[in-house]
Order: sequence, then structure tokens, then C-alpha cells
Amino acid sequence: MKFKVGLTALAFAAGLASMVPAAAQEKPSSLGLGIFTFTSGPAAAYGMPGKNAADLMIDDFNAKGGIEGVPVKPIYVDEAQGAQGVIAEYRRLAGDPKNQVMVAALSSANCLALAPIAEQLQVPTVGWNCDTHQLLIDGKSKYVFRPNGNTIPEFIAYAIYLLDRKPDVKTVAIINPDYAFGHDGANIFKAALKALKPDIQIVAELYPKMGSPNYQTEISRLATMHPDVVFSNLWGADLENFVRQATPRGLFTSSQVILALGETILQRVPLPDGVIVGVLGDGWWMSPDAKANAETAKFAEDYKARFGEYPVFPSIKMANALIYVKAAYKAAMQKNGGKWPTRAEIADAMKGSTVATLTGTTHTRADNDGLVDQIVGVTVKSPDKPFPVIGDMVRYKGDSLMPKADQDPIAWISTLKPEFVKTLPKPGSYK
Amino acid sequence: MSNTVIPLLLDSLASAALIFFAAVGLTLVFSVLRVLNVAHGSLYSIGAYVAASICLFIASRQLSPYLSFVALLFSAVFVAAILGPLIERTLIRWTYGKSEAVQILITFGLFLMLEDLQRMVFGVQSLYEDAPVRLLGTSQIGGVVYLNYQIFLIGMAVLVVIGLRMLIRHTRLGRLITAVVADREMAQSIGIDTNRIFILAFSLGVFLAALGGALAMPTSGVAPGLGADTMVLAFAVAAIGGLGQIEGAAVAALIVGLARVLAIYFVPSLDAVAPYAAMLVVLLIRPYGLFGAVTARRI
Amino acid sequence: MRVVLAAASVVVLAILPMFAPWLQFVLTLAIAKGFAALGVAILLRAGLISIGHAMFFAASAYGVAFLAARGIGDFASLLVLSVVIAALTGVIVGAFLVRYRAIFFAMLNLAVSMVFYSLFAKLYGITGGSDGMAVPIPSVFGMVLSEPAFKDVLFYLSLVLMVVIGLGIHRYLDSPLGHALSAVHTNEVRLEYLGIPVWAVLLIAYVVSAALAGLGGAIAGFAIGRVVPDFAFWTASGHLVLVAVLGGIGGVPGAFIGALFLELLHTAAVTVTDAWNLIVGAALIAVIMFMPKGLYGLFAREKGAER
Amino acid sequence: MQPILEAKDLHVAFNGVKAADGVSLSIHDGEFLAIIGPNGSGKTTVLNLCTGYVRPKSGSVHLDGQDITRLAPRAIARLGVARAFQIPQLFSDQRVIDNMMLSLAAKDGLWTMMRPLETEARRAEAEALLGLVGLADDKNRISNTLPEGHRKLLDIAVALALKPRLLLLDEPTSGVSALERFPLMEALMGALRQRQITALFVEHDMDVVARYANRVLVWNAGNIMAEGHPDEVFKDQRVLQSVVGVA
Repeated sequence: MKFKVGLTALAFAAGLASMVPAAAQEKPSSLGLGIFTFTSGPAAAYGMPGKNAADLMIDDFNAKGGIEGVPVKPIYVDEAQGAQGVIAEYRRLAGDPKNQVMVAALSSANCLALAPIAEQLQVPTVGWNCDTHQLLIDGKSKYVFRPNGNTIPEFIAYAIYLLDRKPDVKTVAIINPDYAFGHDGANIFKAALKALKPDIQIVAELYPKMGSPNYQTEISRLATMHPDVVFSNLWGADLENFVRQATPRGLFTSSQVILALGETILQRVPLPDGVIVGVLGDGWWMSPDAKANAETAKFAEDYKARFGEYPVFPSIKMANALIYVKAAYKAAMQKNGGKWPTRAEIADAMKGSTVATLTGTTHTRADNDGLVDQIVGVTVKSPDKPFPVIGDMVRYKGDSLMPKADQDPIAWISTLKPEFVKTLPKPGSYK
Repeated sequence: MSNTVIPLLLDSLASAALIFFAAVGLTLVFSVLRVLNVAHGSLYSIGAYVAASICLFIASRQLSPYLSFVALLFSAVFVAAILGPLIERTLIRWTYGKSEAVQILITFGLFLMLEDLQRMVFGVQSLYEDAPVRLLGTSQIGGVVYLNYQIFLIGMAVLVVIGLRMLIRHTRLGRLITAVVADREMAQSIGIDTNRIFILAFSLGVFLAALGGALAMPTSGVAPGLGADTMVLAFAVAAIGGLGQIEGAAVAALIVGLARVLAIYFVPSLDAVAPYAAMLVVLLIRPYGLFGAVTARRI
Repeated sequence: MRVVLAAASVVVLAILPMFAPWLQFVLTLAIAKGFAALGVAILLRAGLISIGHAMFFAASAYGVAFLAARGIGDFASLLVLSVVIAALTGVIVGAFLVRYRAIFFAMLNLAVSMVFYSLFAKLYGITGGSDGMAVPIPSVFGMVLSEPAFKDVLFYLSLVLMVVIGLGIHRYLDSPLGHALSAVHTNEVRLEYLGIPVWAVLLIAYVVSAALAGLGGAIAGFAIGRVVPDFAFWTASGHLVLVAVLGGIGGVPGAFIGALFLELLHTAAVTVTDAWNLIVGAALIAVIMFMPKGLYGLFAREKGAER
Repeated sequence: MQPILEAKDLHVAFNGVKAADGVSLSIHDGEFLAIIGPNGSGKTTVLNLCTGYVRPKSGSVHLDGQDITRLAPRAIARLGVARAFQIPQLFSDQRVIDNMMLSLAAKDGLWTMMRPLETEARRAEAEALLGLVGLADDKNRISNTLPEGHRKLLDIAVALALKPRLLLLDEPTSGVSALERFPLMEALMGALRQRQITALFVEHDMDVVARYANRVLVWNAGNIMAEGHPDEVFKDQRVLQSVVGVA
């Protein structure tokens, strides 16, 4: 009896399984986008501006009829639940053919975890904040795209800017978060300094655990070393805590500090003048290019009106990633004669594309890696804003700091010569 | 080398003070109630959240920043007065006389609930208000600038150790608590209202947890996940000192603080391992902690 | 009747992913956690609560990642070796820890697991720090499979293992050693006077439970494709205890019922509410207070006992 | 003839109270040796010392000439010494029959994970022993639901199941109703004789001792104050004073 029931159920299930709809070529009623970011925990300080920007952009898309006439439905996934939950959610979302594209993810750990799954499930996945150079290093990605720069140009840019601004630097200390981004950032920065100014000494390397609230001991340790330069790519609430704890203890006056993600906290934590900061790409809403773009200015004002503060570069990265997705749909439909594209066609359209963003352009190379410019500067007082802004800026061309697609990045950095710095634009040249 | 000795010691003390505040309430509650409260870390972070909220309110209304010192103390009292009796009456009391497994699980359930309730009440963003730190200013010691607030914390920790000692040795309540700790049934039979002692002791534990969180907030802020991190640290310290030993917790906090600071100074890659490695070493040599004792079973 | 019910449940599990393919991942993970929770439940029978078993879960998952990175690409070898790694870790850790009872046992497990956790998180050069390590798709008996095909293999193998190993553990618990294990909880003095070395009984149970947690970890590693230090964090260990208690430590199916119930409920709840921990925490407290035999108690009857 | 068990000059003290103060005793094959004495005189401590549960400060315990002073209870148990307790030591959440079968399995066949505890032979043997102590009807009950007297009987049956050479009984008839006391002792003594088990029992019931012991030690303040055949010892005025004072 039971056996019979089991068999019937099996047959029923098999029948159902064969009914999975064929690839849709009709325009669907809505387009689902899985958007992965941190919406809780210490990393939310960085992740929420991304989500806010996505909310704003998608509302804007939908007000204008959506993407190619199809309204966009974002589904947010909180990365704070850990790799396991993130992967489960990714699989669940990918299981629904309506969710054609994933915008994932913020943390490099999640990017690296999702990338093979994206390839296996053949879902176009746009790394909106996946900067780790390990992501696309094998050059075989078909479905994973990164419309940003990667960690290589981002951290070489700081080395070059530092050497331009402070050519006599002798000792450097590093305090980075204890995971790939922190270690990669440190390795690239060290390699670049070693190639460009071989006599520089690294006097301390601290890697506090991500999410540590307290940096007092680390600050004491840095203070006892008296380094010329303190470099950090801490971010999110960690960065806020570090700055708040380090400022009264004089770290910013005794050393030249570089905060690679400093722009994200300008509006929240008072930073002294002269701190080297940047935006890991070209995504500063007040850059000359951004100011010249009416769309960007409107985005910034809408953002301020809705969320109470101006966008920070994670917001711009998210907005640019969505613009990139939208452009891919347009290109794909042009190519296939106006039919609603499949996932494969969308991925195809992303390959090799050049897309104008809010703050510049992003060109997707053959290895799916993006080329974007790098903006670096120092904090200065603003005449019209109640918080410091970036001054004395330089904008390095995206391809000038990138190795070729098949080159080992660290090996490429070691081939750089001190003269390389002279070939690049100088601080203050970007006005 | 010698120029790092003073900062090293001072950092160890400052670190130990924070660690001590995380653990002292846990060990006090265990000594009186014989319950290991896995939700202790959440009470710590709730203390921090309440303190942050009140301090932010004070700052937003531009009231005197000195009020924020009062706010730190008040938030601990507030949390203890509400959550202490509530949790003891509804959950902890039910576990008396039950196995440790049940006690751990019930309080683990409470931990899970409190983690989400915090997110609902205080949101998921990190909160921070450092008025107390700014008010106290800085001092240069051994060539390094320190926050006077860090030294204030060391003082507060010493004060709590002395205060608890005075409370237990020299007050009526302390004597009642001592009687209950020594022999619960005996205490009951001579007419001590043990239920009242349990509520008071548990609430005192909550107060110490919340005070720890409140005092840490001005330097470290508070964000989701603080409770879970604090919990294991508190476990480690309480276990090293011997569960239920308050002076033990103080000594253990010094050991863990020193271990962490030494790691950050000399082997930075091991800083997060240090507290647990210290715990493991101590427990393998003295399984009941530095100051703990065992009782044998009669047959 | 109970056999029929169990068989029917396994059949339902087997065909469920045909209706909802994404459920396959959830179910694979649930079975993986069920194995680990079963390991915890075994020790709970002896009255020992381990808030640290996630360390074996993680040790084995990292074992898979390490071995795969060193060129071992065969599924069966990886699975067996990683469980052996977990079991050996269990022998070493257990040899120290089975001397302790009650809170001290719980806390020492916690301490050891946090050492594991922090080492996984801090040894960036070896373990990839908090980014963890990738677990590639292995070959199955020399066949190179596509991702979906491998996940099918993994799921159905997990299902088979659940039944086979579940039956094995059932026999173990019903054997003299299994009864001796429960006896540790009620009367160690008598055990001692029966000439039974309690430490050996416990060490065997500890190693079995570590191996089970390891099997779960290996399956989870394959299913997720990545191992991260969070696998070993103390709250993960707490969740394993929670699953074991929720399911009911009375019988082998309890652990799996608990894990499946929790994972499916989680999947359902995550789209509706953020307050997942609140629900689970309240459920845990309610189960302990009002139905001490757990969910399994709803199905199982006391065997031949008169009270 | 060499005694089975021989204790020499045992000393032990708890918190300054001397529980054994130079005790020496020996028990020979086939003997039923009784120990009587007031409460708190250290009778149970002697059993604890002889089974390794408590280590003496000085002195020695020999079993068949082998020094067992430093051995753990489980090692001594494996040498053929079983013990029944004053407070029954049972696996309280397991069935009566499981208590028995585990004890039977402890002797041989513990180290198997894949064969069930309950085998045909083991169950038959367990039921026979339960029948002997009068618990045949209780075999499927959970042991902590038994009345105190029955728990006591089960405790003895569990000890018997180990097939010991020497059985130590701690107040076997306490908690057993007066009516059941002699039938129990008859059955027990029958079983001991049949299985050639030597017994040492601590007892406070003088009638029981007088009827069943073939030698008696009178205990007081951590040492032996008199020793001999019950008939002789119970004539001693000092003994009567100290023991009747309690019993």
C-alpha cells in the first residue's frame, strides 16, 4: 500500500520535473535582481549605502518603465548571515528563472564563494564590490563580471600617490582587516613600494580580526613604532572605530595616515586634514567628472533627500553596477532582435562592453575584469560642506595601473621601476 | 625594547579592565545561582546599546556632556532593574536543580532571543558616542598618548573588585549571599528568603554585565555580534579564574589581557588565539580554574 | 508502523528536490547538520553537553579543502579521509576532555573549539583567514561531473548514508557500549564497580560523535563549495546542541528530524521575517520546558516501558 | 590458607576524623563475614577502602596475595570483587532488566558496538537472577520507579550478575521490610553458597548477623573492638552496649 503511494508520488514528481518552463523569450512581468550586501552588523556601515543606492536607482529605473519595459524587483540578501546562508540564498534565487541577474557581493569572501556557483548555474553575476584580484585571476569566467577596478590598481594608486606627496618616506606600518582584502591590500601596497622605492621599511603589520570594536592596543603598538606612514584598508564600522580611537591619541598628527576607504566615513567621523583617502575606483560623487554629469548630481541630491546623507563610494559602485546591468539588457536585445534576452545572452552582452557610468566609464576586458580610473587625494576642509572633502586629487587612467589579462599581478608589480611614477599624473592635476 | 615596557603594561591593564567587566557578572551569578548564563554577553551588549542611545540623546539635545557619565551608570541600573528580575523569574528560576545541560540550553535560547530583540529595538547599525572619552582628554605615558578614559576604566575595575568584596564581606546582604552559596538548603531552613537572594544576585550580575557594556561603549561603540563575542571571552575569563571566583576573574582578566597585548606586540597574527589558548592551558593544568575547587560525591 | 513511517519520510525527502530543485541544497545541508547533531546527541545521552562540536564539523570540512588543494580529487577518498581527520582530532581532544563532566566538559569543548576557530581565522597563509578555502567539485569514481550532477550524487549519497549510518548508530546505542554510555549519565559509580572503564566508554562515544560531526562537515563543505572559520564559531556549536535537543535525543531520527525541521522552517521564515533567532530561541525554550523528548517524542513511544 | 582479601593496618581520615585507624582484617574462602557497629563508626569506609574508592593514607589491601591498594574500583571489580551499596546505585532511567543485562555484559562482551545488549542468553540469565531476589515481575519497569526495598534488591542482583568471588554487601536488609528480610537473606545465602561466593557484609540487624554470619567484626570509632563467632561476640557486654545502643 505504502509502496504504491510512493510510486504514484514518484511518477507525479517526475511529471512535474519535466514541466520546467523552457528559456523564456517573452518579456516577463517583472525582472528579479538578487542584490547581496551587508544590511546588518559592523559591515552594514559600508553595506547600507550600497543598498540605499540600489533602492534609489531601481525606483528611478521603474519610474521610467523599468529595464527595457520590464519593472525591476530587487531581492536583498544580507551577507552578514555568513557564506553558508549567502550560498543557500543565491541558489534559491537562481532557481527562479525570473531572477536573471545577481548583483553580488560586497565581501570578497562571498564573491569568491559565489563565483564558482555562478559559473556552474550559469547566472550572470555582477560583482558590485568584488575588488579582490583573485576573483577573475584564472581568466576563464563566463558569467562573473566586475565593472570596477580590482585591488591591484586600487592599492598601487596609493603607493604612487604617497611617493609623489611624501618622497622621503622611510618607515611604513600597516593595519588591515584580517581577511583576503586586508592581506591582499597589504601585499600589493608593499610590493608596489618595494618596486618603486626599495629602501622603504615595513615596521609593523597588524591584522585585527574583522569586526573588532577595540583598537587601543593596536594604536599603542603603532605609536611605539613611530612610523612615517600608517596605511590601512579597514572599512565599515571597524574604520569608524579605528579613526575615533586613533584621533585623540595623536596617530594622525604623528604619522601620515592613508585610509584606503576613508571617503566612506568623511560625513560620519571628523577626519583631520591631510589624510590620504580615495574611493577604490573613480566613484566619488564630487569629482569634476561627476559634477559635470547632471544625472550624477541629481542622484546625489535625491540620495541626500532620501537617506539624510550624501552618497559614499559604495553607493556609487552599486549605482554603476546597476547601470551596467541595464546597459547589458539594452545591448543584448539590440543583438537578438528585440527579444527578451536569456541569461547567456546577457552575459554575452556584458563581455567586452564599455559603459558610461555616473562617474566615468567602465570597460570590460576579455577576462571580464573592469577597467576604471582611480581617484586619490587628501582630506581638505570644504568651503560649503560641514565635513571634509577630497582635495589635491589625481585621476590615474584605469589601464595604466593594470597588468595584462594573463599576467601574474604581483610579478607584474615587481617589474615596475621607480621611474614609473614620473610617467603618471601628479597630485592636484585632477581639477 | 625597554621603551615598549610601559605601554605594554598599561595596555595590558586597560585591556584587562575591559575583559574583567565582561566576565565579572557571569562569575558572580554562577557563584550564587550555580547557573552558567549563556545570555550574559547579550546583557553586556544591551547595556552598551542603552548607554549609546542615552548618550546620543544627550548629545542631540546638546545637554551637558557630563551627563553622559551619569548616563553610563544609569543605563546599567536601568537594564538590571528591568531585565534582571524578569529573566530570573521567568526562565532562570525554572532551571534551578536541573542539569547543567538544561541550564545551558535555556540560556542559549535566551541568548538567541535577545540577539534578535536587540536588532529590533536598536537597529543593525553600529552606535557610538564618545563624549565621556573627549571630556577626560589624554595623557602621554611612556612616550605614547593614552586616553584618560582608559585609565578611568582601570580605576573602575579596581573599584568594582573592592566594592564586591566589601559587599560580600561587610554587608548583611553579603552575609546572606555567602550563606546561600555555602549551603542552599541550610540557608533556606534558617529562614533566609533564597528567592529574594537569587533575584538580587542575578540582577547584580545583569548590572555588572550592562555596566561593562556601557563603560566599553564610549571607546568601542556597539554593533550586532558584540554579545556573541563578549560571551566567549567572558567564558574564557570566568573559566580561567575558576567559575564563581570574583578575584579569580580579576586575575584571569589580567592574564588574558597580558596574553592579548603580548600577542599584538610581538606575534600579531596570534592575537585572537591568545585568550582561548590561555584558557586551554590553564584548564588542562587546573580544570576547575586557578581559584576553583571541587566537591566529591558521597556513596 | 514506525519503519513504514521512516521509509515513507526518506522517500518523500528523495523526491522533494524534483518539485523544487533549490531545496536540494537545503536538504543536503540539513542532513549534514543532522549528522553533526546526532554526534552531539550521542554525548548528551551520557549527560555531556559539548558546546564545541562545530570544531569537528569544521576540521573535516577544512580537511576536504586541504586535501583537494593537495591534489586529491576523488570524492570517496576525500569523504573518508576527512572523516578520519575528524575522528583523529576527536581521539586527541577526547583523550583530554573525557575526564571532565558537566559545565567543565562544556567549557573545555568550547575552549578547544575557539582555539580551532581563531586558528582557522588567523592563519591566513594556510587557511585563507576568514575568507576560508574553496572546495572544488571532486571526481566520482573517476568520472568528472558537472555541478548539478555532483550535487545530485551528494544529495542521494547523503540520504543513503543517513539511513545506513543512522541504523548503525541505532545499533551502537542499543549495544552494551551504548547502554554503558547512557549509564554514565545516571550512575558512574555503579559503572566503575561493574569494572567498566568509563573513560574508554566515553572516548569511544566522543570519537564516534566527532566522526559524525566530521561527516556532516564534509558533506556541508561539498554542498557549500567553501569552508570558512565561522563553521567552528561557538554559536555554530550551540546550534548543533539546539538541533539535537529540538529533535529529541531519545532516538537517532531525532537529530535528523530536528535538522530538517529547522532548515525548512528557516527557509520558509527567512522570506517573511528577520527575527529568525527569536523564533528559534523561543522554540528551544518551549521544547525544553514543555516537551522534554523533543520533536521525536511526538512520534516515538517508550519501548515496552511501564511508568 | 591464604585469605581472599586481607587488609593490613589501614589508616584514613576525613577532615581530621579518623574513619579507619589501623584496621586489619582478612576474609577466607567460603566465609560470611559480618561487620556491625554504630552509625558513623566507619563501616562503609572499610568497603570503600577495600574496593579502591578511597585510598588509605597508609596500610595495604591484598586480594589473593596481590596488592590492590592503589587500584581503581573498576580494576578491583574485574578481579572478581563485586559490591552492593547502602544507597542503591542503579541506572535509574533504564529498565530493571537492562540494569541486569549491562552488568552481565560488563563481565564479557562489553566491547561490541554492533550487537545488541539484549540477547536470548543474557535475558534468561538476568531473569533467573531477578527471580532469585523476587523482582521477576518488575523486570520491565524503569528502575527509579521501584520502591526503595526493591531498588535495594536490584542493587544486590546487579552485583551478583558480575559472578564475583567476593561480594561486599552494605546493609543488604536496610530498607527491606521486616517480613521480607529473612526470605531475602535465605535466597541470597542460597545463591552465595551455590555459586561459592564469599561475602563480607555490613549489617546493623543483629538477628540477621546472628543467623547468617560465621564470623563477626564489631566496629567502633574506626577500629575493630571485638571479633569472633556471633554467639561468642554477642555475649560480650561492651559489644552489646555499643551495638544495641544503635540497633
